[in-house]
Amino acid sequence: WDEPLLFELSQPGQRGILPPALEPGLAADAADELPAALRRERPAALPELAQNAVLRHYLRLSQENLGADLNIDIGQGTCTMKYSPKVNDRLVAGHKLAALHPRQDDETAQGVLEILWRLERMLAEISGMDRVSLQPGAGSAAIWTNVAMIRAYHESRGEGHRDQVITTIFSHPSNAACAKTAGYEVITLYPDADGYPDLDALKAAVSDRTAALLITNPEDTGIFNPRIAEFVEAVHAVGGLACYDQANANGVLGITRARDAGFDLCHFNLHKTFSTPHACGGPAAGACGVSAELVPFLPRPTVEFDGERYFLDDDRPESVGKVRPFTGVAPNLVRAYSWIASLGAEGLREVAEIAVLNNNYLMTQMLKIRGISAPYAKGRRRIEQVRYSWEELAEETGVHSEDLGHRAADYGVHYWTSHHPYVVPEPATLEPTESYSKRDLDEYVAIMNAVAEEAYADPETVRTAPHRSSVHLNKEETLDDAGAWAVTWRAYRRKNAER
Amino acid sequence: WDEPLLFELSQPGQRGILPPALEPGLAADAADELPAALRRERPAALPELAQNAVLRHYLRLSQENLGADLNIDIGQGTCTMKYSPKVNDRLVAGHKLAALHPRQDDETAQGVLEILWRLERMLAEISGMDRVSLQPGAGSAAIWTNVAMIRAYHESRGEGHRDQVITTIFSHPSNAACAKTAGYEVITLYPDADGYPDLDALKAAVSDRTAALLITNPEDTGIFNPRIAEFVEAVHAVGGLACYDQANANGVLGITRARDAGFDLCHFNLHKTFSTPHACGGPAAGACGVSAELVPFLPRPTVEFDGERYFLDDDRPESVGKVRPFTGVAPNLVRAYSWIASLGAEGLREVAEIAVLNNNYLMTQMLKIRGISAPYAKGRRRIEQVRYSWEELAEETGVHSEDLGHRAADYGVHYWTSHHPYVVPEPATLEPTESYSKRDLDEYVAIMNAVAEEAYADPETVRTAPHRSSVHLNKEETLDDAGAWAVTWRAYRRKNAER
Amino acid sequence: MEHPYIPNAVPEVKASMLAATGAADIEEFYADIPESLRLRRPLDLPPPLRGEAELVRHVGGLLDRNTSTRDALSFLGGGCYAHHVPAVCDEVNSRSEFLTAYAGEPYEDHGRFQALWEYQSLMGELLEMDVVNVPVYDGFQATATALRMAARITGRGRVALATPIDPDLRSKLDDYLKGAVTLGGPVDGDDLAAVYIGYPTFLGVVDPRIPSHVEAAHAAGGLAVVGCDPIGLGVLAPPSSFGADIVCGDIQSLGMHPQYGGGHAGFIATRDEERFVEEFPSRLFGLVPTTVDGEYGFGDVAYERTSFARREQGKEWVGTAAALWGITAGVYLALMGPTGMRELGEGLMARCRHLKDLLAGIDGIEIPDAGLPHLKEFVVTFTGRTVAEVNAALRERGIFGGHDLSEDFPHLGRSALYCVTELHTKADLDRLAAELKEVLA
Amino acid sequence: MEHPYIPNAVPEVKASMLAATGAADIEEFYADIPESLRLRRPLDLPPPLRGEAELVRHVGGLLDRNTSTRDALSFLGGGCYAHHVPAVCDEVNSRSEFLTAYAGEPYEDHGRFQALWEYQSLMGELLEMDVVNVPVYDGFQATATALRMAARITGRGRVALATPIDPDLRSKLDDYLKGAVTLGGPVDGDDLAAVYIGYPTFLGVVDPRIPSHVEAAHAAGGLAVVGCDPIGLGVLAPPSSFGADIVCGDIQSLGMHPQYGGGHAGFIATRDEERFVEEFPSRLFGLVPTTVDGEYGFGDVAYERTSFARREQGKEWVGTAAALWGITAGVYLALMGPTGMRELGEGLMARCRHLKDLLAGIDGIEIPDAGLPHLKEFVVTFTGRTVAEVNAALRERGIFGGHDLSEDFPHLGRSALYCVTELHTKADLDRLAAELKEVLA
Repeated sequence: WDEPLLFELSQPGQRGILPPALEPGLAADAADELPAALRRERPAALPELAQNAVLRHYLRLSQENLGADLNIDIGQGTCTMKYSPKVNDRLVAGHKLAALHPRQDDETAQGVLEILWRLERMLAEISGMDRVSLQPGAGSAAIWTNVAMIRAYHESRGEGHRDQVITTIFSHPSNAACAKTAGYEVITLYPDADGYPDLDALKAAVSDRTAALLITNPEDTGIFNPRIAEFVEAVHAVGGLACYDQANANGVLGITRARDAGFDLCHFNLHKTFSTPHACGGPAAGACGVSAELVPFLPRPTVEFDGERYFLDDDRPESVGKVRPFTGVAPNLVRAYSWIASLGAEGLREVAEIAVLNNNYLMTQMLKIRGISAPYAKGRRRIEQVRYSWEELAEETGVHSEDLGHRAADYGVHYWTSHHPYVVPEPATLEPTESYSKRDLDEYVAIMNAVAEEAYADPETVRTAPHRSSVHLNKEETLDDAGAWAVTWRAYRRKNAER
Repeated sequence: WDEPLLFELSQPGQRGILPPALEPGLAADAADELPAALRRERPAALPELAQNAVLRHYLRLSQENLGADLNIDIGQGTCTMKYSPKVNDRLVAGHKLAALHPRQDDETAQGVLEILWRLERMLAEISGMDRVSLQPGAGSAAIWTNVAMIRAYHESRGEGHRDQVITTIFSHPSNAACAKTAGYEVITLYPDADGYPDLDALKAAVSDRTAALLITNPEDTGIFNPRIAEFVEAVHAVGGLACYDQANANGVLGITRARDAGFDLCHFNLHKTFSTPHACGGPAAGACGVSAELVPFLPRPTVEFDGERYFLDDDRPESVGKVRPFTGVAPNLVRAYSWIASLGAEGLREVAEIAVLNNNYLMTQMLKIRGISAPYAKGRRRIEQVRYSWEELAEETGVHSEDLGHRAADYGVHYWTSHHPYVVPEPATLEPTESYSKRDLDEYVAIMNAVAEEAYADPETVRTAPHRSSVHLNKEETLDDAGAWAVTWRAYRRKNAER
Repeated sequence: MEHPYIPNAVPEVKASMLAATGAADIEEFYADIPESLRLRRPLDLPPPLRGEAELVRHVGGLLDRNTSTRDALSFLGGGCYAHHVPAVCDEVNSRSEFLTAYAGEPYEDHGRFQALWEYQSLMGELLEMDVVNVPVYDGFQATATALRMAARITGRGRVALATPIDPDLRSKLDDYLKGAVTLGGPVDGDDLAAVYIGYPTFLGVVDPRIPSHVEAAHAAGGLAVVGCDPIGLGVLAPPSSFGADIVCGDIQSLGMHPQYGGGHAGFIATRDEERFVEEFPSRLFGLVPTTVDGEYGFGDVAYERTSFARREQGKEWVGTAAALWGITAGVYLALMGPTGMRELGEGLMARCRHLKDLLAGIDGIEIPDAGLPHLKEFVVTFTGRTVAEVNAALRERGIFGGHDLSEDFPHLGRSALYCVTELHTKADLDRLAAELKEVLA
Repeated sequence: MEHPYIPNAVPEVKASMLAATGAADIEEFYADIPESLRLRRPLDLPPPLRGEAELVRHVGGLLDRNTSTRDALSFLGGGCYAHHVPAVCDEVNSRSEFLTAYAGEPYEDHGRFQALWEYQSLMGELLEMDVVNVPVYDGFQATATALRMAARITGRGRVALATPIDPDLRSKLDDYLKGAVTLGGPVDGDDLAAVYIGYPTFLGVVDPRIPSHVEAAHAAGGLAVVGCDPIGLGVLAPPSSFGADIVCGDIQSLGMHPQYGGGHAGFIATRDEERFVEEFPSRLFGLVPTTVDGEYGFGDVAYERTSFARREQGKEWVGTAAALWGITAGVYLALMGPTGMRELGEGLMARCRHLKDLLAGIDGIEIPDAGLPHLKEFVVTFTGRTVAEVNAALRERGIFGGHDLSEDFPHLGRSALYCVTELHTKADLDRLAAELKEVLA
């Protein structure tokens, strides 16, 4: 489709939906109560479209989109693009959850409360932690919540002077950014030659100013840090807390647990490991697990059970308070519960094992492609993902990793390079999860191989890709020019007119 | 997508869904009760696929399909491809209808029975008839039902000797075919010079052998036959019944009614005029309206109301009996009810008027295209559709109507030629309905114009179309060769192996 | 007020379009309709519910008055079944692209053709037959047409009924076959076009005598037409294995919700012989090569059979039927696979066995065919109270008892047809037994 | 048994893949995990419900224990609203392509970029502001960030609160702004970064003094940050019209079901000035030309602001938030159009007016701000019984009474926040009044 913008489709007078009519006895002019300054004068310049025109527009846009359901979606490494079971979507679509108001009396919400209560126990068992908050809206919000709890913990002990947080470069940028936002100085550890965060650097960095270590394991490279317990100990030794970013937990379910390595806090992304759909970038859901010492600081309310009924407990004086409205992204919490319930302990372990098998199989096949490598820990296995490098290919052909990804889009798949900075040069991060079959992985490798070969044979075609997508290469410079960028149609028209 | 066949995607051992486990206490070997001859020996050779693989396959197939929601679907004339409101789909998706069993006690189905009862009254008012059966599964089944009632009516009066049914060539083929299947000799009237069925021919054809006239108006040409009442009278005069095929009722809602022209029976396609989705060719729904004389012969059960409760009445001794299981395609009946309820009398009339406006506007624009014409009734208006002819274009370029339709598919729209025989040479039948905006119609005309111009400029490109579709031109001859046709994968493999 | 479903009702648009046509007003388009036929008053319909919210409240409110089989514990069957519907089935058949497509060509609707051809192929594997049609309306229509096909193929006019059939089906056959095929009589004679066999029968029995009926029909030069619910074919032998010539039935069990009877679609399957294929009235999609080597195309096999091609010269008639349910049944079979179908069949028989055993032990109940195998349905006879009484008492307890057979099968006495599905847990079955015990005490 | 969610669990496949990697078993892949960290027992979780039907029964059964706002007549609001959700909104956001996509490039996910940019643009028209972000988690997060932005833009550290705010929002702000922004104090002073104004306020009032607060903030060299529920902007003036510098809030009203609090997403809007734009932490999609003339592409505006680009050097932080609700709100605004939004606003105020009038006439009830305009919520004070008692009595009658304010706003006495939406019919409002009269009698 070459679908125009909604605004270009507008046809004055058309209606997409009609609000309920005003019945006799209701005052059609009630809005005239408003003071003149607060009364809208001219209608909003929204487009005017019949219902099927709106529908058609968005259906066409949907077809101009990939999605985990449509493609072999293993190219968004660190994102754990696993299958989100359709049955779980349908379970949450009915009015028994969709039309539930968060301020209802607990008596009228016993079903959803029981699910939240059970989900918390499941995640506590999976992480080894004592309690789990389901309130954060996604992974970064969970990191923020953990940082907030860390801050509250230290303050409660009169150690508010601790003003440094340590993280690693292969941990998600939100670890550094949330700590900074909370007022901490951020110390970032870089990998040693083996790709592990540098333990000596950590030991040099810790002090009585250390509030916490925020660390991922396996990191975005897929390499499990075998000395992780030593990292935790080093931080504990100076009175700091250890916080485990378990966004990448898919390879270790039932294999190893955050608490067992001594962590005080951890978080999961329920939209990653626990299968809730990624939704173009949310709504998602995050879960923060904490040890007993941190429990008083959990966001409020918590879900409690008195043996007969479930209820929300808002009376938590040491709590960091609310990190989002109400009790969390309930539909995703129900989905995550359903997913765990459908697999059980044995199933979760199989998820981890097959995710790891898929990843190592994929790595074996990918490394046969000309110009690619998997930096660090040569010859060692990876857990659930691998950060590859096209450095050799780039040097030999001038084609960059990003270009290869664009060209892959022409074949109906894609990949994501990596978070900045590109510590691994010309990166590409693949994470096959447990959801894709051997056949799928082989197809993906074949596409990557074809694209790489093309880079050697006909680099221009790759560099100027995509060619078969809905759209062609952006002229990126506009996006950083305040005089030209256009975040809305009204801004675009204004700037265009000014030209 | 270049999506393989399901069977080619099979990976032994994979499962798409698991049936509920057998609980302890249930006999896992109960099937061993079966006599050996009735016990399946080898499992069915169904493909084996994980759940997301099945989903992905069908999602991709769906994207290789158009649909009224996705394109300007005015090219399937006679089919009334109007917008099927999404809200109606959602109303029937809940368990309060979906999980309703048709053998439930009426007490537990009062809601749906009330809707069926109300819908019958609405359709009776729209047609002017006394009662309406909602049981037929679609339009052709409704035609069959009317023929069956005609047969029962004559037999009940001792006139079983009436063995002829008269229809017209521009009426749907099922009129002729159902009559034939019911044992009638079929007499087909052809159009006169103005495109109307020939009244003189009718007068010559009627006799005491005439059971009924089955006729459409407006016919597939979109031309309203102004002498329709005379047709009805001519049939009545010899003791025959007049039956109105109102599949094409979209242009006359609230304008003229079957009973007012003297018809004894009529039928509507609820998936056409009354907006239920076409569903790749059903499930649909048909409705048969009859005058008081025919009421005893309606299929059973009927829905009745005793002032307090709604109930199914199966005690109808003269009924033709069941034409399908239970009481009809309930979800579509609820959708049709909702659609009428959302429009009311004024809205239905506006539907008709705008459908007719759209059609005449479209005709004005289409006739500006080189090589096209609208045979019959030159200079006169049409009701809701037009059968066009590309005869001139075909003569001048050698490109046939079918080729043009294929080429239009490359532009994301399509059209349907016509039912056989092609009385109008090189036909194309367009019906814009009320659902498409002026902008949509203009876009469609522009595409048709482009394709026609291309036929003159580059006929080969048009003749070998489609070029941008999921698939290319079929080698049709295989489909009529019993040694080669392949209705199933197993037949295909066998015949391929035999070659 | 412009209605969201009628874009061009905007006055300015209307005016500009009218101008383009040269018409003064819309009445002009209706010039051919004589005044005597014109309705010069508004239709007498309820005031419109134009706002979507108002419509939802009205229609949703009416539907909420129903008690569904999810609200109650149901043992109803008899031709419509509340099997589990996988979420992926609903997902696929609610896709706009499938739900709102119709009769496009193989080129713009490649996906629809492929999905329906795959449905045919999956059913072919389940049935072990090479030809399966695009679905007709329902099992009734499929059966009626299968018997007419048998008559056309053999040139004979009588069909014997070897097993008890649904009285509603009988009603449909009486109407549809009138003048073409007579029903009844022995499985013998040179007028025998076919024997019709229910597998299982309407009363749920998997009758061990079925193969002998097939043999008898063949011996008389007739065909064997087997009606079956494909849900059982994971454990039941495919009818082709014991000689069935035509197999027909309803696919509602394969992924369609009951929908108060709205989930039906019919299949007809035969061997791949021209004399069979040429007698199908319905569409048969075929795999076909295209102008691109190795590409799969799809189209209509032997289209000239149909009334679309030849009006009354075609076989019976064909129209819009139930294609979407065919696509859905394909999704269902693809999800279930061979193992799923076997496990499902085993599970049905196990639950059926358990319930038979439980009920047989209750005073006031007899199971007439207890010794015969049943797939998922069986007859329960009450020696004391009427079925209507029992069902009313069960309804009070939130249970929908079995379908009352007392009127249609008077020789069975006060009997009801009980149906289990894989959705019944052991606790559900035990609950029914306990409640029945109380009701009958 | 192979799980449908884990295709490669098939033993043969597993073995062949292991062989390709050269590993003896899967344990080998875990070689880097020290034994001391290994969990050598199965997780202690409930037995799995592998069959989809069993899962549906279990989870569906739990959810059925809830009483929803469709089951009851609800007057709850206070930040989450049960407005009508058009079916097309649900249709679009349940499309697999949108529901399961994530963070693809503009090229393979052109549709997602366009849909979100169009959302930004539609909100821009409603707000009459040129910059709107891709949604953040919720209105709380949007407000917290808007205030931090105000502090960064002005280089000042205090935000005055001009109107009563949700105590839960206050809790979020206390945590999120700690150490960066202090809350409270007068709308004055050279430390004033901004004034925060609720429009309407948490207590439902459209406060006529709002423009004067804006003026006061500007006079002190601070910004005006207005929090608003966009649902009212068909009748309420856009905050930009009276000088708001930053507008923020939640879009849950625009097409999202309440979902027990799962339908939230936050917006932040500003003028198109670099000093504002550069302070957004969230993503801003922009329209951009491509290498093909006239083609619209989309990409990230000023990406270097974000923590994605620069980790702790970026503004605050950004991650997965609530994009799908942004797309949905876009669908909602596209369906409603200018006239729909106006009519909706008028309808809300009309219903609100009617209910205020009705309740004001009941003994035992006072409406403290009866004279001020309310959009859809207002405070009801009970002079006799407690809100808890009233609500319990209403619950018995199938009504969810207003949100209890007694604890959080003690100065209001025994008060509750009542909310109407366009879904309330006049009969619903009359019913509430009648029941309240009985309860309070």
